[in-house]
Amino acid sequence: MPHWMERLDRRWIFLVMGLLVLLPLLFPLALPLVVSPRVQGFHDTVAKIPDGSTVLMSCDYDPGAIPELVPMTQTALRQLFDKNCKVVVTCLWNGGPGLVDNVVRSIAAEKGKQDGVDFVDLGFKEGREAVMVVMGQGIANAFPRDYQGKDTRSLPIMKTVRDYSSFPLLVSISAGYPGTKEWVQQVQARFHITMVAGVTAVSAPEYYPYLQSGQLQGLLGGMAGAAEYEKVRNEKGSATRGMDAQSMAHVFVAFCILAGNWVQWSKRKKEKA
Amino acid sequence: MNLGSDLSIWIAALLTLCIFSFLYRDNPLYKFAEHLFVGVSAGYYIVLNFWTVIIPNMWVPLERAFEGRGVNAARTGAFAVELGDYRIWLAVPGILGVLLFTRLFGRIGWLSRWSLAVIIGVYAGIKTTGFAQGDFVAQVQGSLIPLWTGNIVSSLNAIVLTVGLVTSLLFFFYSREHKGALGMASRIGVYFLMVGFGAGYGYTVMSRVSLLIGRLQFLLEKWLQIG
Amino acid sequence: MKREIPLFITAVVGILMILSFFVPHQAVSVPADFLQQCAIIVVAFGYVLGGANVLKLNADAISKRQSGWIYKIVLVVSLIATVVFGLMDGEGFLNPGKTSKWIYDQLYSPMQATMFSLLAFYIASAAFRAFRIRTVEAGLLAVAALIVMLGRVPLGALATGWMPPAIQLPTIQDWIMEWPQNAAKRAILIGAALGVMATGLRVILGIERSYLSGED
Amino acid sequence: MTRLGLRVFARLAVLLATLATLTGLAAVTSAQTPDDSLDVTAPPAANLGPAAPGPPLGLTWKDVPNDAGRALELDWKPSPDDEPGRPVVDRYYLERSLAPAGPWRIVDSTVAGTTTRVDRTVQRNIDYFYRVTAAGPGGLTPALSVTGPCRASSQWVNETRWSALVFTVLFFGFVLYFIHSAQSGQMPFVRRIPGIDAIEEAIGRATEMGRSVLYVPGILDIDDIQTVAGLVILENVARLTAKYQTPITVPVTYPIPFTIAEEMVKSGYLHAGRPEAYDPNSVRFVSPEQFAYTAAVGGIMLREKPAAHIFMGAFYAESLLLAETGFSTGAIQVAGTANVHQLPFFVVACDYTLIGEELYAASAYLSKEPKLVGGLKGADLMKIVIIAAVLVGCVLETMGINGFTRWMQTQ
Repeated sequence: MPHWMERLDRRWIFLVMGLLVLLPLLFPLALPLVVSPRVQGFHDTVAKIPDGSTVLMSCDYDPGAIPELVPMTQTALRQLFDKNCKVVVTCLWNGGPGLVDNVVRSIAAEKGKQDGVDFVDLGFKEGREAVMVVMGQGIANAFPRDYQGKDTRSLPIMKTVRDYSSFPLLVSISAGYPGTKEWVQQVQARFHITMVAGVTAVSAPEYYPYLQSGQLQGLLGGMAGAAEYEKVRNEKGSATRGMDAQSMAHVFVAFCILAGNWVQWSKRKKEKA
Repeated sequence: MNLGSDLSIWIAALLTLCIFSFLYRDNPLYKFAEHLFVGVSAGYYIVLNFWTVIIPNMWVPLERAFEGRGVNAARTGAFAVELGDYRIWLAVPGILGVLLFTRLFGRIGWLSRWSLAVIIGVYAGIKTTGFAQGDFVAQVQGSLIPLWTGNIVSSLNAIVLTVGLVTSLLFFFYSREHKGALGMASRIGVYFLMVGFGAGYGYTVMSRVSLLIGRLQFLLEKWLQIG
Repeated sequence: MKREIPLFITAVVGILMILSFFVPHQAVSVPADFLQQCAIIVVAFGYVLGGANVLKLNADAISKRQSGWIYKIVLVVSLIATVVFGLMDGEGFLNPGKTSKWIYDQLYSPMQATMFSLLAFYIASAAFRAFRIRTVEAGLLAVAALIVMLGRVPLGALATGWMPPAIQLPTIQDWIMEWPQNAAKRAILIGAALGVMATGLRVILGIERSYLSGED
Repeated sequence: MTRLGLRVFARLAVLLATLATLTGLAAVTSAQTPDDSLDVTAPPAANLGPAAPGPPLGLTWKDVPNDAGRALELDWKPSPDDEPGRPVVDRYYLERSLAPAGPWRIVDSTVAGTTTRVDRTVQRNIDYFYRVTAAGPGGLTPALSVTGPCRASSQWVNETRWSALVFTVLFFGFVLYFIHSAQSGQMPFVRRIPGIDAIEEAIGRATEMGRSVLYVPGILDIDDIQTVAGLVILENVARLTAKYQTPITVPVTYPIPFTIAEEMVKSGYLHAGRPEAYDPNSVRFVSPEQFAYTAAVGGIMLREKPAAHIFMGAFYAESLLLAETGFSTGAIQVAGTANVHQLPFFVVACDYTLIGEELYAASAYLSKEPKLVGGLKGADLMKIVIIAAVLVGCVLETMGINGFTRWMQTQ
């Protein structure tokens, strides 16, 4: 039993962890990704809606979730724009509106989409579930002005948008409360709108009950979900690039659990002896 | 190596490094970044709430109400209340909001309890019914599933779910000692809970690592412009 | 009077809110909606008060030259600057080109993400130093954690790719999430809901009044 | 977890912020549009070319139930020319008027093939008239008849929520009954909770080793019920440490819990009959800032080397750091929290962990406070009801009877 392992300075562990994440980012291994059924479900559900329809996308997160949720937001927007779908974007997290706007605008620019016609960012509204309820009475009632302060009702994209019945699909990308759970409870359950979700890994376990009950048609969980989605779409985004590092880090944490227990165990054995 | 010239990215990158320096040990750079973060986030929440709540939800409607109009311009009168259109009454939350500040002045601080009472009452009520519907009735309802589906695998899964739910609930049962059959059941319940916690642990690891990847990607791609 | 009136307000407001969930009639739903609006607005004032409090505490610490006072100056200055720029920027304070947007993008956002990414390191060291498998329970937790961690990344799929699909790591991972994990999650959700409802009832009826504690 | 930045706020802000975060509420202005104006593109003018579609028929209306008279549901039969693949009908326009003869305003439109719409722009107790018009490349054809008067009214009961009402009333009944019976002296039985024994054992060991006990009552303010539970348990822990003459250290985050913690420790020593042994230095106010607090507690663990660490209350990301540092000092650790995300870290690094509700149960068990015991017993009885409902429901579902499940579905 190597003595040094018992009194290992934890900064060595920090260093290994840092290197295991850093090196695969510099020198990618390109480990093959396997697409899970939930991610395939997300993609297929989006693929199934009629081309050219208008979709509601709620991006409820803040900077803490950038690496997990921004890649899936981007890929979902690309898939929708490629189908000529129009996208109405909202945000219910107070740390997020600026971030979400950057993402939406950059993908729109990439796909040559026009603000107010092909997409609109309605920005942030405080009020959580209540905003969802009010949107049921009219999207523009909850968001009289868009992110840039324009009158929502006057935008061309809003001509065909009234309430939830105007959308064949609701995409919820969320990092916690308020988010996917509330969209299911307040909107999906009441208006029976088809819904898919992308969430952070921490919160992903909570949504399995909804997948099982069929309230969600697909789920992207964390960066792994985002990477698999990129794979289905044949994109090489930041999530795909991060997956090698993710693999390494997971293996390292697993190793730490086993090694740590081995150390404890052999220490006890020695004490007994 | 081609260093990015943008000052903004440099600032963000250096702050990121300042925070990472804490891993080595606590130091003035970390302390600086930490206090900066605390100040900025406190300020950000104030500004955000000012511009997205206090102004549009209270100030603007109140202004209109004093002109005798409301959200619904067709109905006149400063007191003409309808759903979502509260006119002069919006002065009430304004007053309650100001009362909160009595806390800063010791002797009349008790006045802030009136505002607190409204908030607590509203949230207690909403939470009670919200959880009753969303987490209690809805989850019980979602657990009412056929135990025999005609397919042995999916039937077994349904039984696992039902047994897991019932035994886990029995673990949180306090009116009897956990002995005999109840002891057995609660033991199985603990096993289910532990598997659940294990899954939670795994996904938490995943999220934290993703965040780290995100920060390193930022440093490499945006700042150092590698890859 | 200092306690009775707040208790009475809480009771009336709380009962009305519960009622409004079951009674859609405007006699109940309109006042309930109004009270919700009130709560939101008062909470927004609370953020301002919180900021004022932070300033007061830190100004005290600075004037008394408490340890680390120099950092507290950083805090106070950054808070005031964020608020001042935010108010000057006006309603569209987060639009591109505004100072507030810059503060958000270059200060708030990277620092928030980095603070939480520190936890990745601590998780690794805690896994090594403080993850004991000495009971059946901890063993189950560890096994589930290992399967989920490895089953969710490409390496896990690669390592077990040669096995029959039913026992590959990603499949087991999915099964754990879908069934046992789901059962446990539900039991906890239901238990928590009962706890919240019981607390809500006690608060509304004035049996639970710890929130009123403190100076009279 | 994203709200962590907020913990730096002083007491009240956190109180409010936490509440807002946990519960969330509305601040949206829901404007009604009574003047019937709605931004729908005007129907295209008829032009020469393809033939106009045949008229839609059979427009019927229904007051949308379970609301405050804000919506009417309208259904119609499609135009005979509305067939998939035939480009005769594009869409339908739903028009509304206050009189059977008009003037008509478009309130909504649907794509071809859709023959139902809910008009959410009505006001209650006003008579409206509706007609539906088919539109296509060949022009517009209004329905041959007008429907009305239609009137939206408000209801007193939301009938889709009976199940929630029944369960809520039942549960509240249980809780109030048990509180009442506990207050009138009939203290119901609560089983012993193993975690409590673990605490006593830990204090015993600290005494043997001549070292102190560290008690952490969570990092939230008093408005969080977990903090209250943690402080209730603290009183009993203090009683034990007084009995064993073992010093206790209690670092606290917020001012109010700090004063309460002082009271609790004092009263613990008083109850143990050793008020003179109370050390005013044992309860320490540290900082409401999450990581500053964590660093301070870690410092206590490493410098003062308490032999027992007890964590009872609300914990967030710091659970990992506290449990790890504590573990490395070799102390006995007992934890309890209802924050589910943090439980795995406590379970693996502590000798005993109170899971979720057990924290509240422990405080009820120790305090014998009627309001806490009553709530606990009410929840217990409710769990029996739930288990029965789940089992009965599963059997019914297996037999193909879905009535119960449907009744449980709320909107």
